[in-house]
Amino acid sequence: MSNEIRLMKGNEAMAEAAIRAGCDAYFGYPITPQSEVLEYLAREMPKHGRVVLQAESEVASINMVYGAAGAGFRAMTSSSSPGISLMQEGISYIAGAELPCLIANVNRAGPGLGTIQPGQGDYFQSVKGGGHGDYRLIVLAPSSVQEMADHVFLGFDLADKYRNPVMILSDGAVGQMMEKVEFKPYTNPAVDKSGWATVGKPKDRQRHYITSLHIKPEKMEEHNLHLQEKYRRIAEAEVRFEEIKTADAELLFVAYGLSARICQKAVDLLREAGHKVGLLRPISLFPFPEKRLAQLAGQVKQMLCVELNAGQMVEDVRLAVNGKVPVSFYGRMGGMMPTPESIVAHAETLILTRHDS
Amino acid sequence: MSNEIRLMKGNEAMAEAAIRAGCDAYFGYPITPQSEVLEYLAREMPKHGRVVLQAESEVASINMVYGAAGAGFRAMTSSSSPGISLMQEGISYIAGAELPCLIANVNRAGPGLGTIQPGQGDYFQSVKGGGHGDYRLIVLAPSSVQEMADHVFLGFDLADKYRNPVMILSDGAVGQMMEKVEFKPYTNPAVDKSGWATVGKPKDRQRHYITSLHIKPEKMEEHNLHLQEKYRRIAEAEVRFEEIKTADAELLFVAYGLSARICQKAVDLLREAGHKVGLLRPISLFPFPEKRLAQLAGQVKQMLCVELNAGQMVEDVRLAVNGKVPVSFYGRMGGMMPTPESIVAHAETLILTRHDS
Amino acid sequence: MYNNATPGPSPRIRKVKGRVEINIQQCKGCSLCITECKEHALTLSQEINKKGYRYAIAHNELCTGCVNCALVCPDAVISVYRTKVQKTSPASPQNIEQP
Amino acid sequence: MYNNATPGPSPRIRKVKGRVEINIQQCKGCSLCITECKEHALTLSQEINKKGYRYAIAHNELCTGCVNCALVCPDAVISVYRTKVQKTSPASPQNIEQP
Amino acid sequence: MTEEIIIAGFGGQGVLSLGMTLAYAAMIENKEISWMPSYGPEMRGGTANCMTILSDEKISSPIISRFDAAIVLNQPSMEKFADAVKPGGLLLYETSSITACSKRTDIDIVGIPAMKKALEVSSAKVMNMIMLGAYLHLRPIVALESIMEALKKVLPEKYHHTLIHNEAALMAGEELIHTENEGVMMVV
Amino acid sequence: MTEEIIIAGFGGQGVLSLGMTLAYAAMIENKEISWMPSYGPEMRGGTANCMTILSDEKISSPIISRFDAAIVLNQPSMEKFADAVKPGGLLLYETSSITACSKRTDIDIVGIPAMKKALEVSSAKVMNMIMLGAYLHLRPIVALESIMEALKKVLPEKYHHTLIHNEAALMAGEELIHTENEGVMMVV
Amino acid sequence: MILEETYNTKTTDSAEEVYDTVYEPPCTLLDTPMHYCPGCYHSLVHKLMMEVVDEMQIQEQVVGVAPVGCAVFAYEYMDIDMQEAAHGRACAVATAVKRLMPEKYVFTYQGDGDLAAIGIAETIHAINRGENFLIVFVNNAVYGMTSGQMAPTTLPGMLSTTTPTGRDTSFYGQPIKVAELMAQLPGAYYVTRQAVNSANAVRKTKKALLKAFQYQQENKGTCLVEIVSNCPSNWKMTPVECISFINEQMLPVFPVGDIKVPKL
Amino acid sequence: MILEETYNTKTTDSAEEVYDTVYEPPCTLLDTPMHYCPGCYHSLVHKLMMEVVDEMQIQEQVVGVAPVGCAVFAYEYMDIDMQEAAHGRACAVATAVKRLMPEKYVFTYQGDGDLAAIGIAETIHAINRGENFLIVFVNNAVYGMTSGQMAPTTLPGMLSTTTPTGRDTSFYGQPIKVAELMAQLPGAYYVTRQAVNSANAVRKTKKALLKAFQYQQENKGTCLVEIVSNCPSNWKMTPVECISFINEQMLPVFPVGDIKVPKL
Ligand SMILES: Cc1ncc(C[n+]2csc(CCOP(=O)(O)OP(=O)(O)O)c2C)c(N)n1
Ligand SMILES: Cc1ncc(C[n+]2csc(CCOP(=O)(O)OP(=O)(O)O)c2C)c(N)n1
Ligand code: SF4
Ligand code: SF4
Ligand code: SF4
Ligand code: SF4
Ligand code: SF4
Ligand code: SF4
Ligand SMILES: [Mg+2]
Ligand SMILES: [Mg+2]
Repeated sequence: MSNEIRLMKGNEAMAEAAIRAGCDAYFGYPITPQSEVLEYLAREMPKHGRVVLQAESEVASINMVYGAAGAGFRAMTSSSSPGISLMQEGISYIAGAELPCLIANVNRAGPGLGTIQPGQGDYFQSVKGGGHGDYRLIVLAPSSVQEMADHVFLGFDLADKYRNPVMILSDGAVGQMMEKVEFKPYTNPAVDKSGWATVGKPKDRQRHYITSLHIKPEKMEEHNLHLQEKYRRIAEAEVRFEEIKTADAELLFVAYGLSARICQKAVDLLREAGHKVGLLRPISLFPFPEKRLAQLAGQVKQMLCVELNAGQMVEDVRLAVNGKVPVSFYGRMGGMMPTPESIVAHAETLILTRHDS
Repeated sequence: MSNEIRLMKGNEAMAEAAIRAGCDAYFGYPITPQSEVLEYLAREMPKHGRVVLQAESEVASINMVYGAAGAGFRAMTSSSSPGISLMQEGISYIAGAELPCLIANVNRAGPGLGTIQPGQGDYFQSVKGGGHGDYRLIVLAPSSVQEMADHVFLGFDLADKYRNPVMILSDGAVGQMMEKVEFKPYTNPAVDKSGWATVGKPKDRQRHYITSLHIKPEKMEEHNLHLQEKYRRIAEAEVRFEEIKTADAELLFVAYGLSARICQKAVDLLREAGHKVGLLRPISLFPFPEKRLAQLAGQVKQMLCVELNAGQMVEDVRLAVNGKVPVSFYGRMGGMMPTPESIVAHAETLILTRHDS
Repeated sequence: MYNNATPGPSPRIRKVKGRVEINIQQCKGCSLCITECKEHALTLSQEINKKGYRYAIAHNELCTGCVNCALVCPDAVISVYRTKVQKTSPASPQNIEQP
Repeated sequence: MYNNATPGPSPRIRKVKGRVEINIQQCKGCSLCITECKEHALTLSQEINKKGYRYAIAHNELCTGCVNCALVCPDAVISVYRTKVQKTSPASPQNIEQP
Repeated sequence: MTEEIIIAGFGGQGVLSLGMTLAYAAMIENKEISWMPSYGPEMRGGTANCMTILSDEKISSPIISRFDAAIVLNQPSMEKFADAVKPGGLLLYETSSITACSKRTDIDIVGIPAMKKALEVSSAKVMNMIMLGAYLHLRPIVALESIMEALKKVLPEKYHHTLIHNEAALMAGEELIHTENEGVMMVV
Repeated sequence: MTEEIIIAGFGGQGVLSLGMTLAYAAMIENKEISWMPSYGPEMRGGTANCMTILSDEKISSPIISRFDAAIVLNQPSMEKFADAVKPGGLLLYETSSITACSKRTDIDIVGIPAMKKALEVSSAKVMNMIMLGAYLHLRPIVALESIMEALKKVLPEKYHHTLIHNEAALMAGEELIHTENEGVMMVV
Repeated sequence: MILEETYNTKTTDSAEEVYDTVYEPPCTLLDTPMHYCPGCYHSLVHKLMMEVVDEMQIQEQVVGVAPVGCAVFAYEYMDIDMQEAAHGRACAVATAVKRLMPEKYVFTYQGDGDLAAIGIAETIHAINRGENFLIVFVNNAVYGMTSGQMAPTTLPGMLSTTTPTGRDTSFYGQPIKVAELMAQLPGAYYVTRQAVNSANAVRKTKKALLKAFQYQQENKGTCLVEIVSNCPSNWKMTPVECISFINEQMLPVFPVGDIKVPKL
Repeated sequence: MILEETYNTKTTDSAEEVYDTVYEPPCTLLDTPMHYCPGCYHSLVHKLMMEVVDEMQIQEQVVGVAPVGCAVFAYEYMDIDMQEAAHGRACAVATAVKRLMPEKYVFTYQGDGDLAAIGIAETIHAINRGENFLIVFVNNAVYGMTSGQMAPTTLPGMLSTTTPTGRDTSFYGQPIKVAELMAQLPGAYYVTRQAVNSANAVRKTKKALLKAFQYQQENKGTCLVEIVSNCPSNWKMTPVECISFINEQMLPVFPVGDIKVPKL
């Protein structure tokens, strides 16, 4: 396949990328605003001889992913906020059993049934662990349809590399909007799973079993330490972010996904007005670009997080800068969108206030 | 009932307190290490004409709590880590619909099936929101059997006061251990729920409905703002913590629940050895005693968080002190317990290092 | 407003006379009532209401008040009234002698 | 070790002879095998094994090798062997002529 | 060049496909595109809209609150979006669906009887193409050929026989501007 | 006074109720108590233990790693806990269940044939009470009367007729120390 | 031209005659226009439910539980106290409501995705316990609200957005016959399947609902009224076309009639 | 005195005779001592499963799914590839495993709490889809692992820690007859209920398991083998007492026998 440019919805791009990434199995349950993923794959996967199944619930979906991943296959599910909440036990199991897989959350605004409009209220859930116990998902935050596709490839690769579940945390807008997307040829690094996958035990090897159970505390702690060590390695190697006009920035926006796109426009408008502003867009939410933020804290005068929630990632930004510069927050909720203009206004007030003091 | 002292397991104390707090309904599903709550109530509730039901799952339990709370009754469930993960959708709904209720998590060590031994790995889940969307539970962290009982009374009262779900976050050790517990006479403040409870609509009032759905973003944001304002009020009024020997402390332990008890012993041992150490024990995890910690950051030289996890509350401590003093972390996982001696050793190294530098 | 674009067949002789009222602004033009009316007393308007739907209109001279249309109207926008054709009703298309 | 604390009834004449082996360290003394053995060839020890259980012991002279005990042994600690009583087996309690 | 457009109307009026056709045409012309639909059950009987941005540069925010052009097909959309048109921008609307029009004087307001015309050309279904034709005449941001190419992508194969009706509608839309709006100064 | 005790053995040996009886007795004497059992399915066939702390002061950590006294009823527990007894502490064990005993010399090690005695007194079920009697003789931290009171709470009503056997067992335990361990220096 | 008046009441008759009201929408059905698609039977069933509530005069004693599905807004239309349950959990919610207020009439209103896919566990267990409430099960063989995915009740071969070539029973199994399955449970007291695609069917359905509420009053256990419904939008048919689709395709698989009736 | 030797092999016979092996534990059952309580039938069923695997020589082709319940450690004893599923989700896990490797033999092993309480949705849907695997359902009428709470299959009047005065059917309904209920689903191909409380019962159960695996090979759909089991610890009986409890109390409610057999 040579590079191919298509106009697609974010959800469709994710689905198409899954096929191209060699996703062996997709299990999902409809929910707005991401049902297109299941629908696209229901149409296309059978043509490739892959498994696609509409499950009876999100609980079933995530446990099917567990089964498929445990047998060594590239498996994926997707849902949106309430459905992702239902998966938390399963996600914790998958993390505990170290199964590589991809989970996409096309975030809508909550809590509860909420609304189907875009939101970023699931940051904490995705990044800090909505399920029980100490575990980490690798969390990728696409901000364009192109990245919706790219992160599927990246996500599967990282999942396999670390035997760890990867979450793509996007939102209803990125899922529903259409943009151009380019599919580059991809080769699956085909990580060897024959050392642990449950495919039937030949005579010449020990049996394989997939479990997250370690009833003895000594064993459980050992396993936990092993997991933490893995997370440390991930934090070392897999931080991803984008910087826009940060070189001389005095005010730094920090935003991911859709809100980063809106901030980008605000940066343009503020630069036009002569303000030195820049944007750091975390692409991986775990691992978080904390080192880079700590560095930038030595350069900029202040930071402003813009999120579609009540203030979640801002905590990680504050943790990263550890008091070095003030970090403020601007957010909208419930599917409401901050306009670039409102962000500009907010930033201008901040710049003025800092100037005065 | 005059004060009554009994020797009880933490789980039993919680159950007995629920009865005395006028809990109308308990719904739960067995899971170690908290099945005693259900068992105790299955035995005792019917004698008081209250509703107790073993549900078919934790998902059902939490949604039964929703139903009972929505009809204006004091309702409760309890579970342990994997079961609590399954409740995340329901919890988000309850928070969104602003239903007062009590949820107890007798934390065991995860992730996944993990082990049944005590852990504090569910801090993030409880405090930051394991479910989707922006919501907050009021989180209470008992560190003794006495508090297991006390927090039930407190929890129900706070829940009713703020129309908000309250979580008691304890762990397997506090749930299983026996200590003396004193039951003081209690009067239910009996908050008036007739303005919203669904009990059948008389002719002379508008219908009541319980929902977390606000399909229009404007409405949803309005609702979110209302929730955030409520959380702000809670953060203002309901912070609870205990301080032990902090007056002249140079090293401050921060720990909650079981690990606070162990730290307390370490404080005693360190004081005996002439070290100025103290302990701040957050009793409410949300709201978090951030103001007091910020104050103490002006006094102590450093802080040390001790948790039965990979480091979760430590983030809130760091956020509170905002870089003013170093905050280190010492934790054990998987049901393993730090011994007071090991904490002492760890603290002594820290004290030495700080001294040297 | 009465719209006679699609008149039904001519009324038959009957003992009861019906009358339906339709809340045309809430009618969604689904036509279920029309299908159900064996008297062909209902048709769909050419005009659209505020919601953008063509709405049902009654040809009450054909109506027997059988209620079927109201029963199947999902949006509960039809009310049905009935009168026995005993008293002479002057403006009625047919004046029928009582049996 | 053979323990004859609870001897069964005396052996009957039969054509096949059985023999069971019991992994007594893994036996949990549940007695299901004992109940199932219609020949009363199994009893429970007075001693306990390393796990603290009284364990099953075989009185193989009574055993017909019917396998029932092994089938119902949950912990799979019984193996059963059988021989036809054709050859003279000197130490066998009964020497029976072949029919 | 960057054109930020809102297209809004009732669910069944072809609002989304109007925007999508524009988006595909822009892709054919190697432009950057972002097409953001409203979505969800409120579309049922309610209103639908899509924000469509075409640009020669990379597009930052796909969500915008001020528009270079608004194409509105029903009254609620007129009320919601008329004020969001940037000064000097274009407000194009369908006259039979909209009774009360914005009174702004700092933008170009153009109303056309697209529904009537659609019924003339073939059927109500091509009303959106009439609007598109009119719009493109006022704002020739993509070529008509690109639109025709695009339609092939937007329409499922089995409806390709209707391409001809769509083309006719596009033309008719252009025409309408010529004939009915000669007085209006265009700020293309 | 603070006494930190570990009591450990097989699941069925009455380990938990031994500790619980102590705890109740301490409550009757208005002491502070913390009783922390091991729990969970590994108890099945495996070992059970409880950490029991009695004190005149408020108890900080209910989880302890060093003990004033250990009462051990099986071999695995001997191996697990013998070294955790504080120097000068007491290690009391049941001789018929434990073949290999700790070789420590800095603690008091006392072995008694509680099982044999229990069968003499009434049945294997009171073995734990024999141990308790012996322990209390060595460490009289609560009065025997309090223990008898406590037993009424620990035993369900329907077993109250066995109280007499338990009392006998407690006495027999005390006795055993007198007769069999006269040579041992007690550090009470 | 858009019509501005509200009532189409004019007749060619003069209005002097004395007319008796023979049908008026139930009082407990609020005047709010329902958001359902034209011809959707959800609205019709809402109306019926409220007719029953009116007739039994139990507005003050009834508490309903709405699902997640197109009927999620049921509480916007029914002038009674209601709770909106999480997707599939209506029976758990209703269990609590009813156990705490056994004297009230409680019902759930659920779609096929809600009740038979994600919520089948809660449904079965509630029925098995014999919870004394009414389950109104609106079976339209599709996920309406999320725009047309396969439901557990989607017919063999039927198109949906997730079965683009039709439901393949070798892949997804046969449609679940909810009423028949649930009737197996001893806790189920009265189980019936009805339709609403004709005036007569509507009459029968209403009778079934009335009966179910009466049984609830008598504390008999769970009643389940399955209603074969439609979804013009996702079936991609006009409401009128749906009538015959129901008769010809749905009813052969989901035959109407009582499935479990009280033994007298 | 504790015995130190491992085998009780001595007999009063001299060992000169030639003995044929008539029963040896299956090779695929690992030598690890099982953690189950003495006399618990979980161990017995494990053994039977492995006998079947041995006999069919399918060790290389079989993938098992363990539940959460006392059998959670099944993978410690069975020398085959296994996955440990979350509580109640074994059928979802098995669905994925089997769909991805249709040529493998897949089975779930589940308790009554796991399968019939929390996991009934996954079970029903897997069976309804006719997933081509075997469900081994070990029904001991109680939650064993969590120490004796009521299960969906707890008998009327039976004591449990959550029904301290016995299961009150007016409160908790009748025990769910899983086999009968699941047999209603068209996707179920072979459904049988067996016991293991006698050597003969064991023989029959093994035959049922063998048959089920053969059907799986023939791609027939879901097979469910319910096994009426015991729980000496929580029933508070000796294993031997359990035998008659099963005969007298369990089997009348859960009769053994085939419930759904292939039509030939
Ligand atoms: C946990 C969760 N999963 C999925 C959804 C999305 N969802 C909303 S309604 C629905 C299905 C509705 O179908 P049905 O119950 O048949 O009702 P209908 O709309 O057909 O009446 C789904 C899957 C959700 N809101 N929550
Ligand atoms: C989500 C969740 N809920 C509850 C539990 C606790 N739990 C473990 S096993 C079990 C029930 C086991 O009963 P059953 O399935 O009948 O198996 P048995 O032990 O009787 O063989 C429960 C409730 C859990 N581990 N996870
Ligand atoms: S009441 Fe009967 S006759 Fe009259 S319009 Fe309605 S269906 Fe037709
Ligand atoms: S059934 Fe009701 S909504 Fe439908 S066309 Fe007739 S009056 Fe209108
Ligand atoms: S094989 Fe038969 S006869 Fe021999 S011991 Fe076993 S049950 Fe008894
Ligand atoms: S059945 Fe097995 S485990 Fe039980 S007593 Fe007999 S040999 Fe021992
Ligand atoms: S989508 Fe279907 S079920 Fe939903 S309102 Fe429309 S027609 Fe009714
Ligand atoms: S608790 Fe019951 S089911 Fe579990 S191992 Fe023991 S006897 Fe078996
Ligand atoms: Mg439906
Ligand atoms: Mg069980």
